[in-house]
Amino acid sequence: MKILYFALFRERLGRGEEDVTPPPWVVTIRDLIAWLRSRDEAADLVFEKENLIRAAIDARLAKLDAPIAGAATIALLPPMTGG
Amino acid sequence: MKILYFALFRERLGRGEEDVTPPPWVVTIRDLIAWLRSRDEAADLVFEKENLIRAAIDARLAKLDAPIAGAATIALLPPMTGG
Amino acid sequence: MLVRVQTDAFDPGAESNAFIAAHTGAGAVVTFTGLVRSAPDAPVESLTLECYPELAINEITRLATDAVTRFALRDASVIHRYGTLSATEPIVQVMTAAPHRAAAFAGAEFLMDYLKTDAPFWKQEVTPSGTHWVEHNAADDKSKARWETK
Amino acid sequence: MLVRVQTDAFDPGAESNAFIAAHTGAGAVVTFTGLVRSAPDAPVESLTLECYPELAINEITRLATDAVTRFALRDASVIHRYGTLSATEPIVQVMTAAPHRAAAFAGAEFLMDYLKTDAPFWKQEVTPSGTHWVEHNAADDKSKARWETK
Repeated sequence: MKILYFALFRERLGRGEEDVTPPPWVVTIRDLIAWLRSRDEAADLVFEKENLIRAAIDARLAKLDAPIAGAATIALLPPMTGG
Repeated sequence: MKILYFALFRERLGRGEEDVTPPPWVVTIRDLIAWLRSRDEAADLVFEKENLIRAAIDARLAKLDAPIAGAATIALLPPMTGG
Repeated sequence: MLVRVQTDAFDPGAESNAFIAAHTGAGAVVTFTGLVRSAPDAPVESLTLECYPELAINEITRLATDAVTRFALRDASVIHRYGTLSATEPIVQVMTAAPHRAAAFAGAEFLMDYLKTDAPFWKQEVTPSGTHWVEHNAADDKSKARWETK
Repeated sequence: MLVRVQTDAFDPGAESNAFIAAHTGAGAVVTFTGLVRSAPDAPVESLTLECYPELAINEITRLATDAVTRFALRDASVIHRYGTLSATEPIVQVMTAAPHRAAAFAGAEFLMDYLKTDAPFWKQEVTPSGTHWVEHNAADDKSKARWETK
């Protein structure tokens, strides 16, 4: 499974993407974030505030409680500032 | 004093303008309309419904109770349909 | 603030670009373009607009000045045609520039609402079933009234 | 329905004219153009937009489809740039066509409100005092929320 990081997340983590194999208890995006935080001090800080995280599964916006089973790509996004 | 008629008013009266010298009791645009109606059967019909008449004094919109003293040009206008 | 009342056709995109170029740094520009409407179920062959140009210039200038003050716009411009127009030709264009989008949108809507009721133009449609004056739309008075209660 | 997410510059007026030409008989066209804002008291040298293009295309297409249905638009189109833009360059353009002006205005405002919160772009400003990510504006969530209560 590939994870994409954008903007401030990408900058703070020092990477735009990574390939991961989460353990079986990781069912939703929220679980995935918890697992990423547990692995890595930088990620723990970057994803501290859940209300500042948006997510997409396979290039579709998704809620944090969405299941990730079968997903090829998960993106973790800071609040958007386009338009 | 010149009076201008537009659109449906112009068409129904068969003229776009006329020069008039109203009697002294004609103080406001409303008085002017009453006087015009009293003079002319076509005008009596055309200006029957006051809520369908808008007016301008010297190329500025004016209410029907506006005084016409000193005005060079009065315009009588049907409801507008521009934009 | 540009206010033009003219019989000549205008190029909507070229007018927008000139307006944008004159207000660099504004952030938000809204353009409304009103066109001669024609639908298969209500075909219009041509539209003739009668106008009282002197009054139109005065009133539109007053409305644009009001809009700039009321919504703190950088600028507002209005172009309105009269005379005979073919189906699909642009009739009117309103452009507003502001630091943020809400003001630019509100200014353009305000101007269109007031143009409908206060600008001295009268439309006459030529359709396959004949020529007739367009009736004043009571909904336009309602649209205008919403600005008066704010 | 045209949705474009691109690094190339675009010509706002030419895009409006193409949109208008494609929707003859529509009556009302609204164009919103968002530009890189720069003011003497808040100068911006350049703006870099990061983007997730695949998600942007999907989300904007969904939003434009929603807008067309919700406001019975003839059509809606969105062009959004990313990459590095100079001060005063156009960033985004939204165009809506409808039989009447109220729908065209509402559709364009709806699209801009949702683009601000749901389209995956992130702005980074270069100013004389340094480079910084633009903070998400809470007012944008409020602007979006008004459509959800209707």
